[in-house]
Amino acid sequence: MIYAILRRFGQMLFVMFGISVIVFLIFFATPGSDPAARIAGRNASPEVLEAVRHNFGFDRPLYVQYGLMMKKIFVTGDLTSFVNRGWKVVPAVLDSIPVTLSLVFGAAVLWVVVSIVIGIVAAATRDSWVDKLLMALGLLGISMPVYWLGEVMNLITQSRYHDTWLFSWVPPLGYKSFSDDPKGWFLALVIPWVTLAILYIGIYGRVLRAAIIESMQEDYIRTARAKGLSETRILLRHALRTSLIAFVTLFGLDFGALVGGSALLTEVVFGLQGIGKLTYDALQSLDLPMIMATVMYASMFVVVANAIVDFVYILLDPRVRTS
Amino acid sequence: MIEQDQPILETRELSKRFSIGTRFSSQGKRTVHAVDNVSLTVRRGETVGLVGESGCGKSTLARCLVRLYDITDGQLLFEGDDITGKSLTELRPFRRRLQMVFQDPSASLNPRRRVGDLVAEPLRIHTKLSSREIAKRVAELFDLVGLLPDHVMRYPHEFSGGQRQRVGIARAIALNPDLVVLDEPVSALDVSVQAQIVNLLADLQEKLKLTYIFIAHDLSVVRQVSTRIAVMYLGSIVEEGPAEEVFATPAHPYSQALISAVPIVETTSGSVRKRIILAGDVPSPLKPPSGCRFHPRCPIAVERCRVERPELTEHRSGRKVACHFPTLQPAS
Amino acid sequence: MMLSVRDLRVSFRTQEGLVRAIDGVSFDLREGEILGVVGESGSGKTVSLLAVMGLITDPNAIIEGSIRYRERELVGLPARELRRLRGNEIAMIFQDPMTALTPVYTIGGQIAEQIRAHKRVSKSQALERVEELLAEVNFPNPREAMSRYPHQLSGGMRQRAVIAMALSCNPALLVADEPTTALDVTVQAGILDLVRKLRATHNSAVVFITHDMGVVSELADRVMVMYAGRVVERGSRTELFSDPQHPYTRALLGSIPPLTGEKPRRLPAIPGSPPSLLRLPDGCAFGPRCPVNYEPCRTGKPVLGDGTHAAACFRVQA
Amino acid sequence: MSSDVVTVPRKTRGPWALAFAKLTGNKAAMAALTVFVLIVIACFSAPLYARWAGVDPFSSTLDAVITIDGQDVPVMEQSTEGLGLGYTPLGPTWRLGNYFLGADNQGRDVMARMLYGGLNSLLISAVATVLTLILGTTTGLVAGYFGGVTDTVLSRLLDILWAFPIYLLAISLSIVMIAQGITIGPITIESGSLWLPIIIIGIVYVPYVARPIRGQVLSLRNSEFVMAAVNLGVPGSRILWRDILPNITTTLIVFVPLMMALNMLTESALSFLSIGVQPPAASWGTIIQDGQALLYTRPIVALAPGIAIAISVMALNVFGDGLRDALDPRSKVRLGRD
Amino acid sequence: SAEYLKEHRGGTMRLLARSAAGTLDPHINYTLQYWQIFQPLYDGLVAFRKAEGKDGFKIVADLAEDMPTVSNDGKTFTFKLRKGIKFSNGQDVTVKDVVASYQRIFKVSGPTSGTFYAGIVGADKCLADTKSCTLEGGVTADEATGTITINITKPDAEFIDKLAMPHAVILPAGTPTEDAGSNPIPGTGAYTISAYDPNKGMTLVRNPHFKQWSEEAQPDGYPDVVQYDFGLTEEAAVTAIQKGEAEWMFDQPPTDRLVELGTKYMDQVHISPLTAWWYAPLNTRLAPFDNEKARQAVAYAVDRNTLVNLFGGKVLATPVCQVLPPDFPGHEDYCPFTKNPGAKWSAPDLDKAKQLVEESGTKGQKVTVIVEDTAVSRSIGVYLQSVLTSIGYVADVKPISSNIQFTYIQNTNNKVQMSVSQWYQDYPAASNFLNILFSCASFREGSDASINISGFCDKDIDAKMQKALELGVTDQDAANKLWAEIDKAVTDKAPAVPLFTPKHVDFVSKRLGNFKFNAQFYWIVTQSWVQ
Ligand SMILES: Nc1ncnc2c1ncn2[C@@H]1O[C@H](COP(=O)(O)OP(=O)(O)OP(=O)(O)O)[C@@H](O)[C@H]1O
Ligand SMILES: Nc1ncnc2c1ncn2[C@@H]1O[C@H](COP(=O)(O)OP(=O)(O)OP(=O)(O)O)[C@@H](O)[C@H]1O
Ligand SMILES: [Mg+2]
Ligand SMILES: [Mg+2]
Repeated sequence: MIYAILRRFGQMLFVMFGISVIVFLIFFATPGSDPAARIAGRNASPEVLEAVRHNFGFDRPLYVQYGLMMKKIFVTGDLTSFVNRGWKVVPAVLDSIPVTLSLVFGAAVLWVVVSIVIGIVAAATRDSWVDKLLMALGLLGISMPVYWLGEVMNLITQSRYHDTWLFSWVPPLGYKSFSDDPKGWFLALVIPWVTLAILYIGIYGRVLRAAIIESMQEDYIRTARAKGLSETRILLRHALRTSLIAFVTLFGLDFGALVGGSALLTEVVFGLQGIGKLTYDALQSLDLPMIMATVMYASMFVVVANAIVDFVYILLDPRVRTS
Repeated sequence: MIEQDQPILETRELSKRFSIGTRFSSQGKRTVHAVDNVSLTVRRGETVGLVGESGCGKSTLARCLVRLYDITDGQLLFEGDDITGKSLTELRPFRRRLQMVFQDPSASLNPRRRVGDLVAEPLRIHTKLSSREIAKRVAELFDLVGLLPDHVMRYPHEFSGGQRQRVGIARAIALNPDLVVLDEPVSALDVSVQAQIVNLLADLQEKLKLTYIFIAHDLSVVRQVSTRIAVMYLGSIVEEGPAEEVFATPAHPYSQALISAVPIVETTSGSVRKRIILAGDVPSPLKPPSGCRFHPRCPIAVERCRVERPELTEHRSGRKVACHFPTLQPAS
Repeated sequence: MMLSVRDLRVSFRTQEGLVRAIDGVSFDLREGEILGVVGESGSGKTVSLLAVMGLITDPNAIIEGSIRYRERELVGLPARELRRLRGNEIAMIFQDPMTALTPVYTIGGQIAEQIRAHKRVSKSQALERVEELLAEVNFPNPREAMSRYPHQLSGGMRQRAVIAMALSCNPALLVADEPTTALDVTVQAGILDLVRKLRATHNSAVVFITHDMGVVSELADRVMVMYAGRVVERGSRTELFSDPQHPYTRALLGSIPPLTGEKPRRLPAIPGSPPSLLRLPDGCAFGPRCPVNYEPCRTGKPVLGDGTHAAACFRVQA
Repeated sequence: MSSDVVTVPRKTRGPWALAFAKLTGNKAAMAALTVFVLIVIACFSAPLYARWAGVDPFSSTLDAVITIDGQDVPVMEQSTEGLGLGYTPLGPTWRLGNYFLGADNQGRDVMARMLYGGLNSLLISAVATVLTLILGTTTGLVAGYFGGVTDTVLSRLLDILWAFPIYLLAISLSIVMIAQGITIGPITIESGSLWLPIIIIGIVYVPYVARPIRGQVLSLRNSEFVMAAVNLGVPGSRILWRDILPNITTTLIVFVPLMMALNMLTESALSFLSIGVQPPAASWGTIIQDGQALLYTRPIVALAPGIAIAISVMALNVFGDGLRDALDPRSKVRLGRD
Repeated sequence: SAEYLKEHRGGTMRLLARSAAGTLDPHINYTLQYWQIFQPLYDGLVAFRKAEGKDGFKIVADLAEDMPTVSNDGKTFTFKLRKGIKFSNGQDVTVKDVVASYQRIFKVSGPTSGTFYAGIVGADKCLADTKSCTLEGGVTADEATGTITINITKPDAEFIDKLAMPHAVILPAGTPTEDAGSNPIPGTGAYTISAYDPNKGMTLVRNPHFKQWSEEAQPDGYPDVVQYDFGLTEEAAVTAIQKGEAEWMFDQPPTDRLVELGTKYMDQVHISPLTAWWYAPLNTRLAPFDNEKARQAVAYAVDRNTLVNLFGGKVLATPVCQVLPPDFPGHEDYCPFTKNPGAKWSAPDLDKAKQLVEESGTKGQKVTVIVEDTAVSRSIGVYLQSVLTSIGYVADVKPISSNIQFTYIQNTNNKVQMSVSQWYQDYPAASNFLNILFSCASFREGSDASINISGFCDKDIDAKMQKALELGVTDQDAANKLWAEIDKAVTDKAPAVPLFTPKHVDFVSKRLGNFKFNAQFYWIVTQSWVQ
């Protein structure tokens, strides 16, 4: 157990090291991104530029700068933004986690539940019009860019139809903390959840349907039928459980990435100040420390999500437990 | 007919262990003793039958013999050359003389390649023949195993099980090997097809002077093809000897149980044979029992068996048994 | 009569044409009787028994004929009714023990599931029964075995678990499809004993498919030989083994290597391969491989006669 | 040997031929393919359409006036009421050749841009898909087959890729390339070349392909036919190429439509961040982006390319489903015992 | 307004912006967004008047009792500090704070320390070694009398303007001499920052120690709390204001909402002229625009009306042909590159443009226009591309990330031929446009900070500018005349294509009253009320 955890941890370090080096190099290789010039302000005199360069250590060799930055992220935790200077990026990232987690968890619950229902219903009614309709709807979900969908959602719920009974409950954009105002938290996130979930419902519903149909052809399904079980029970207990493995693999990939900040467009459109928004703003303003912090966090999550997936595998599939 | 001079293949205390990675279990790594201290000598021209309970390590041993698996312990000698630690590239010259036929003819043929192509593959790798010569040789081989020349363009799924096994055999003998390891080549086939393949193997042996190691569940088939048999139990050989003799007078309690359990077609009802039913189950190779591996199920086990592991010793010329109390009758 | 199958036909619509997997199979089974079914690969053994179980789910299948179980017609029976029979009165053991069990549930759970699907018992009662059953099929430590997952069992144990499952509701009719092919002889012997025990204790009838003539000869009361979707010979065990009539049956018996006595130089094998079900030869399906060249076989299809021992062969009938 | 009586099907139909027959027999799949081909043809005829309609889809035409039903209508209507702020582009006229879908915020014919843009979108996603498949397959094959350290390293590299802020790379590359372009060996990628989005998109989804392939290779690696090949002394690279690759082509082919769809969306997301197709050229993504600024007044501008993506994606997916069914060995008719 | 103050005092005002604007340190922050917010927070010795419109350009005494007395040929300024003013942390404002604050400008390497304040005696040492900055001889104080004396090295007509900038506000002497970042520094204004998170927002509350001393310089405000939230997109912000969830947004409303705002929400929209300039710098050191004729050709060809339309219409922008914005000191209408040259722009002259291109021999050359990736800039870029193409160039447009574009186009290493940029005045002086954007000194080879994007350097014009600066000390009107000449001279050389001068749109909520727009720092936030 300890060994396994250590191994994971080592791999995580490897991933984080790799990403941070690449990000760092890319940043400094980009023309026009000279942080000193942007920090010094428009029309700064050469002396000021030089002073800024020196204060921020930009005149030191890249590897020293890299080392310092890593130290400030992981050891002292006092790395500050180049743009909103003085702003400590590590606490900023930590502060944003609840927002992103709220968004992604809610959306994940939604998409997992709905796509499981859709997948099951579609598989059970394979080739019927219900199946075809569900799959077509799923495709529609896959086809809509999330930022576009978000804007349309806003148009509908915040502007056009806000004053009708349908959407009058929709609160203004922005996040409310769960501990302060659970109801507000929920209401504020409903529309973002739906928006984010729609794409994944489409993908996961399709994946699950295919997996269920595949496992319905397994021999043990025939055994289950021979036992005299009802079709529903066969579907839910025997086919679904084994079909969830592909589902979980994808879920690990997507969930890890989303919690790591991939939901940036959704967060931007709905004014949620989560990791994604941080990442987005940092990218927009080429704020290296913030980019570095969010990326480190994201890579940690991708690896952690992988580990969690492995763990869920074990829960789902006893075969993995020993051999 | 059987020249018993120089051994073509020899194993010396060969062991194969698998460690099964447990990513999360607290026990850490565990080891499967799939093949345990096997010393076996195969002489040119003979057919060694390998029998035993399922999971006792027959396939693993077979794969070790052709070095598909890396050998954990012990030595493997082919015509006196030690090929135990040879790398894949170093092994290549030996491959043409040491071949294997797999149990499941459909699984061992790539479903996406034409059978002619599959049979030609070893020729392309090991010889410098032109494609015309290769085609000629493939046609010869097809003829040899009883397939029609126009079959070369087909895909495996277009054949019956028996025909597929013929393709597998054609591929194995393409390079004129000296030794062929056959891992349950007929288990997947029904009796009538099984008979065709058994005959084919006999014909080829005669024509090409082949040596076989033959693995099967069906003891009557093993008896039909083998000159010598080895009985395996939980990774080790427990009895070895000339086929006829072992069948007639099995010396190890396990061999006795095995042979007594074979159902035979009896044309007259009534004559019920005495059958030894083994109690308990095959112990797990993860934690093999102490002492004699067979003792928990052995009808004649005593305290000594629990602690002391019997060696495979030659009790009489050609008959080796690993038992403290072999019931060895005088040769018939 | 417990089971009476009449003129069963099963075909599959495929790209290449209609595959007539079963082409007019009829047989009867009495209470407490063991029927052995043998025949070439692909001759329709499995399909015919799946049809009896109502387990052919392929939407391309066309099933015709009549299957009567204890005076009830099974073909066209509503799914609910069929479900009540399946697993309860009629149970099936499948060929491959490796894949027949759901990998993610313990065997105890899977067997209990079947019990609870048919009997009104509590979970703990069901588990008690499971323990009994596992003990019956010779699990050394049934209580512990119950909580094991299929992959933790050896092939023999798995097959025994499947059998325990099939026996869990003391079925009146047990259908076993090559239950021992993947197992070695010692394990096989134990399973054969179990089947016999079931018959002895519950007077159950058994249909037993196998390639192994030895098994048939040890177990079956009556034997049915199939070739290319048809029954070619039928008779009691003794009749069939001592006096095989159909040339196919004879050839089949002849190609088994003997375990004792003189080893033949070559095994007598049936030349050629079985016909494609898409393009059956005109006349007798076995005709092209038949050692006897008999004119009527080229044009007509021989039918199985009545009587306990019958063969679908013009020569025999002539 | 005794002569065999062989009665297997006479026609030699390989697995591919069978799959093809099944595919052509699948009406939905064929209909979807037709729709997709029609879309492609329509996009290819974009220049013809623009010439016929007499519009220039690439430059601002703010003061253009068109005639509808004898009335002169400005393409950009300046607001005159109230404070006189802002303007409204022409809405859809539903007349082919005459601002069918209306104008965008620079007075350009949206329909013509849609057709031009479709070509870019389809091209980018198609080439990026090929790239993803090549990279993903190679990585998956090598990682799965050689295992061990190779596998660990490659898998972690995939993790790096997956967690990497690809937009940073995109922003950076787009800037780096303005001046000098990028030279990789003999290939030089000019700035503004479609290769930029193609390469970025092509790389983003490599883990999505590589992981499942790796899984499949892991199981194929232990299959008997690979064992058999090893036993024949076939070198590893040849086994990968000749024995394993053909067996994952089914998966690969199924990936194509899915990747195409995902790539089209990624392209539009990159365009949203100004890294995809460079103006004034269009892609469906950039049109959606332009339309984003008109969502309140002319939602059709954002809607139309969205629908176009949806239809193409749906067509591809339905076709992909058909393809998968055709290639799925389980749905294949089993003849004889296999 | 005393009765108003009673009537409307109180309430919370909610402002919106897409994102935060950097450090809270008033000595460092160089953004309009925060300068606007710093107005009710901090004071300098002098300040721009908090008044509507052009009155906002007027400078009044703030922490000083009066405007300084100027002596020593305009090189010495003497202030007398007001008494009894406290920082929001309760400390008294003393002359020590003033000296420390001016030192701090250098110690924190303020962005304008090397430009605006480099003229103070001792500044050169401070710039060379920031840590030990004393400004000896530059800024001295007399604690007893409460006077502060500032010496500069040579006369500077704009020095008072510079002292009124937020970069020269007075902070407590103990303020750490490093970028305060997100920790607010106590100030003397009517409000103080109580909370700040760059990711979420900023809260202003009343300064408990504030007592109004000058309504012109630092008036008391109406709202009790100003809540400035970050994170909503422009679209969302417009919607929020329409629904009355917020009072005002910093960013300009998206163009597709303008029609709606201009009709349905007419009363809530305020349009104000800006002294700002949108222009397209042409690199005078790179082909083809190292050729004057080629530059003029572009200036002739660009249709300002189209650009104005792209920006949102006549109401939101006015075409321009020269550097100095209309109504700016030194501005005289001048338009050489148009059909019928004269005072005003009329229409593009494409024939002339093509002819000039032909003459310059640059026809068929490649030109890349680098623009920001915002909707407006991009459409301007696309338009410019089509213009360039129509006069015979092979043109290309590249939008790049807004944040990078500004520094990218400045660096000569990036070889940018043409770009689109904007310049918003720091303070109302002609030099703030002409001298900064087109003097030789503003050009720095290979640096990301080289605000003379065109790389324009004309010895004669430079000399004239120097002269104008000197003249300004004694005679501002004469100087402005000279600036007008310089404006024309620069315009004639066409180092950049003037595009238009934008107007500012403020969209406010229904309940917001007393909207006042100050030409220097825009809307005066706390002078509006919400109840
Ligand atoms: N790759 C492997 N990893 C771990 N254990 C293995 C591996 N291959 C085989 N084993 C184990 O080694 C033992 C011997 O297996 P092997 O396949 O050799 O048996 P066998 O005698 O061929 O059985 P069968 O008759 O069923 O084919 C079994 O317990 C099996 O589970
Ligand atoms: N779903 C199906 N679609 C098409 N053909 C089928 C299908 N199921 C079975 N068949 C065909 O029906 C025939 C009978 O198959 P069946 O499985 O009954 O043979 P079997 O006698 O059990 O053979 P084996 O001994 O190999 O198990 C075979 O030719 C098979 O290919
Ligand atoms: Mg084996
Ligand atoms: Mg079968």
